[in-house]
Amino acid sequence: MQFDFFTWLAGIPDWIYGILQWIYHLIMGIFFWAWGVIEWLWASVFAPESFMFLFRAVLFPGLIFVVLTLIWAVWFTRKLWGRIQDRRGPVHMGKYGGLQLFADAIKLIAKENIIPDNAKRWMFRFLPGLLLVVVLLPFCFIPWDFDYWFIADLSVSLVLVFAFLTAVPVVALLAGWVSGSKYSLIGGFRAANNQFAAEIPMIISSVGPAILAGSLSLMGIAQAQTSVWFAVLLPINLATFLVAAIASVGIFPFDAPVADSEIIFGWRTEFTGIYFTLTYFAEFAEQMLYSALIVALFLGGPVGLPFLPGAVNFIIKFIITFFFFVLVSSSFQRLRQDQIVHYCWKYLLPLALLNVVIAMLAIVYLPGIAALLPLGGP
Amino acid sequence: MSESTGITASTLARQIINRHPQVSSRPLGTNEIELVVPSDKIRGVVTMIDENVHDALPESIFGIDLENDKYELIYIFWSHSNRMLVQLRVSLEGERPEIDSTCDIFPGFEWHERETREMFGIEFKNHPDPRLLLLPDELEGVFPLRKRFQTDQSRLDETGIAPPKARPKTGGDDE
Amino acid sequence: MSPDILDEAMEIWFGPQHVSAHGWATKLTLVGDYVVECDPNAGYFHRSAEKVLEYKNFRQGSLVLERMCMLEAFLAEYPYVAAVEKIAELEVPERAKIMRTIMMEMSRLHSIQFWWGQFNAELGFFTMALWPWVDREYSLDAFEELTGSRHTVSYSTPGGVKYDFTDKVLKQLDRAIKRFEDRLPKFRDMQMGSPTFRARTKGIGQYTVKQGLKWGLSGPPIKACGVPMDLRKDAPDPNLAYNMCDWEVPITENPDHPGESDALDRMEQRFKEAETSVQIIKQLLPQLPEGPIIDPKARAKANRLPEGEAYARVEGTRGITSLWLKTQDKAQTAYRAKIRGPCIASYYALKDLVPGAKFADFIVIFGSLDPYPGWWDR
Amino acid sequence: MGFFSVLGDIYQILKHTFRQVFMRPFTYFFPFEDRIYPERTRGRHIHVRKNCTACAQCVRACPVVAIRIDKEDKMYEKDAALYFDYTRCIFCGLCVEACRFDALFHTPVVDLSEGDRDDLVYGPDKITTLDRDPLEWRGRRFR
Repeated sequence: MQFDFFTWLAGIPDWIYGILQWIYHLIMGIFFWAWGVIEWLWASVFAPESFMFLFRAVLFPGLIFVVLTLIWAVWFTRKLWGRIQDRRGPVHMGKYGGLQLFADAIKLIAKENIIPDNAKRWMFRFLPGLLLVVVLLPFCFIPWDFDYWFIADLSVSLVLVFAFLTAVPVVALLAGWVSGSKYSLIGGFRAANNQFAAEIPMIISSVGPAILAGSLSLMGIAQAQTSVWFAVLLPINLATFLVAAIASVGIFPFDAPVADSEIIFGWRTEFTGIYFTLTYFAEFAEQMLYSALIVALFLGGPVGLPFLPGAVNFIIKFIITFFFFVLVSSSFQRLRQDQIVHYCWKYLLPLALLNVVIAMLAIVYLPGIAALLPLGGP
Repeated sequence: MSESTGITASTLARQIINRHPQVSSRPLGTNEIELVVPSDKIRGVVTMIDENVHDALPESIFGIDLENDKYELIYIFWSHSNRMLVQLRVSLEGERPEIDSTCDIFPGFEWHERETREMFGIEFKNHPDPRLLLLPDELEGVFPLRKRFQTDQSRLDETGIAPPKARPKTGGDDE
Repeated sequence: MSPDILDEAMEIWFGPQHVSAHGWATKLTLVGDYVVECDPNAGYFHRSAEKVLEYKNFRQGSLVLERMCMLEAFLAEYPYVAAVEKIAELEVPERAKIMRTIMMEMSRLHSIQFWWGQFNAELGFFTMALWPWVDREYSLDAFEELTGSRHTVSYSTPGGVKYDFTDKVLKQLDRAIKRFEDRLPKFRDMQMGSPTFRARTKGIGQYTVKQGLKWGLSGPPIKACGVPMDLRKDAPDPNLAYNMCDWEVPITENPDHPGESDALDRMEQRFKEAETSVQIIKQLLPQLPEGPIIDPKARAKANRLPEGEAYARVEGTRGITSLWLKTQDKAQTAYRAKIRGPCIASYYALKDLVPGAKFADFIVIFGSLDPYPGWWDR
Repeated sequence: MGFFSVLGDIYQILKHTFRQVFMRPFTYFFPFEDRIYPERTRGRHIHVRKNCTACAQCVRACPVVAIRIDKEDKMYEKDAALYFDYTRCIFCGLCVEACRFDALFHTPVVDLSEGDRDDLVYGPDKITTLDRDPLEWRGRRFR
């Protein structure tokens, strides 16, 4: 075969054209694939059901709503503590100090983050965010309403919520450990101690509603209360759950983990700036979560005034429960950590069990009661 | 504290002087007495007070700088039930005078002795914890309450009036 | 304790930058949750008052004293004034005597109210911290109406007092006392009735009279053991009016251990002290005679003092407060002034009292003895 | 039984706190509301130069050397200029007590805050008058 220069020269445009075509098809392939993905996404997100699910998960009973409620809760707590203590609470930023938390948050976020030399840096940065996420996740199982305005309903959501909440003191203990400070370490162990004391009475208290409703789902428990609230049948359980919840969060009468006059700020001592903001929010989010759980487990969930939407009923009851949270948390001296265990195990646990037993006996021997429950009557 | 020994100041003084004849006494007021104690007898006298007065309250120990390396040490005891005040006065001499510590008899004196040591340079022998109490470490051995310790008087020049006449020596100003 | 235990010990500095350590620092050695060694450190608040007094003339001296403890300024400045009066042989008019006594008792009431709030803040109960502080404002208003200053009053002066009572002052005094008496039953419910308070303080920091006397304790900490040891009765000062009214030394008996006191007894004792103060003020107010408030020759006499030594004491809120004054002939300033604060004993007592207690109880023991750093650092 | 009496105590305490929620708060809205200070309030001084005799008794009485006198600076026949250093003043009232010519008084003005430390030394122009520049912050006027 002989090499013909001119033939070779005439073939170059074809060759270039081939390369261009190859590139063109490559790009178009990628483009149509991406277009297909976008079309699919578009179709699935803005299909009515899917879009409304996202709306619920992100906006109304979901993240944004919970964060707004969180901000409101911090303001409400501070204002109420102020009133109880003969003060005014926040007044300057916005009407009645309503914007105070934004001012605080901006100030804290703008502050320098100080990480101690002894701290494990990666964990120290990571844990406060993890804590807030762990505390915010269980909000997706709260039955804000029966038919539409809830995010998820799982057959074992009650168990799942407690599983998430058990992670909180673990994070606190880790945070105390990685801070590299003695006060933080003591505070972390005290947080674990608090959870150890409060977890069992709290779960036993929630066993009552679960048995009466015959369901482990929060939605199922709330739906079981359409005819009678469990607070009527299980009043002692309501009280024990409230006390155990306060102990578990670690606010005022049970605030040994963050006792400021003993161990400066417990496991939060070394956190500054945004890290402190996150842990501070997590504390209030946990209080809110327990208030919402109390409403769902004992106070009928969305059941209430018939002319109001279910979510509004839920929120009204939620506010009242939160008010009692604040009231109880500003009325007592701090207990020592061994006394917390002592009281939780010696008084709360037997009382919680007692009420479950009494409720069961009542169902068996008082004929009218079983008919009110989904267990079914004669 | 139901039992009452009912001891008066003069009785106590007589008992102490009987045991330690070097001690002399001087009345200060009603049921208040001052005992002038030689520095080697101080432990004996304080022990006697502890034994004879059941509710003796160790109020304070402090030094006085009498200048020219002379110091006085004053111990004050008070008894509530007898309404009796006993004041011991010990004269000491020397650049770094020494005296026996009494804080094993009355633990409340421990800090008073530490303070007197750092402020006047009076050594308390057998003191369990002779650290500085109030002063920072750089003032160890400076003895601020001695009269020869100079303080900064420069502010007085700012007043604009003629510099104040040199205060009497007794006023404590060594300028 | 064996050396093996101390190998596992953790040393913790409680202060000087701790939240509830304002001007003091204590080194604690912890084994587990128990304190095995306590080393109180003084000197963080040292203002060299005794040296300063050697440069101030006899009218300026009481200003230094009242700054030792601003909470009981009327009581704190009195020993200096009394010592100067003793050396200068000044006669105090009857009206001035009674006015001094009334204001000293008001000062005691105010100081107890402050301590009360502070102790509760240390126990993590901020509601009960701010309620007594509100009542304290009424006392402070009376002080301001009388002297023109809320804390550093500079009221007593050699030979009498500086400011006369006016109708407005009397009205403010009545208002403060009435406010205290109105709120007392409520406070008793909140304080002595509180189960958490009893749990935290019962049996904590217990000592006998003999131990307390050896440490040099006086005032409420020793009266709480059930012995009436009070300078107001035992060493009546001719320049004060305690013998003009009818009152009993308040004491508190521990029902389980006679002759001992714990933190609960000391709180009860402070209640009784405040009630006694109010009782004395109420008896003295109608007895107020007309007349001068200061010896007319006092100004000239207190200018230069003769040679002499004087020891003046007063029963302060926290115990025996005294001043030993030595002057030389025709001196304008003191030759030597020794301030004996009551709290030097109660702070020293921690050394023997705290070992064996739990770490969380350290602040309870400290708070119940009511030490004020100004008194031991001077 | 002890348990029930404890429950009663807890109920009492919760009742007291619950009532307090609906009471008027004790504090006031500070920079916009202020209480009336009594006549005797020992606030900043005012120097009446007309009555002053330059006797310097106030300077001698001052325990913290907060007053400086300048006898050259005369406005009337025998007065003198006073400089008050409010970084040092402890408001004890001894200078006012020492003045026998009604030339020095305390006033009920107690908010002396300044942005600069040097502004707290009140010279003869500031100490003889109560007028002062208004304090403005973020468009709001505080005095």
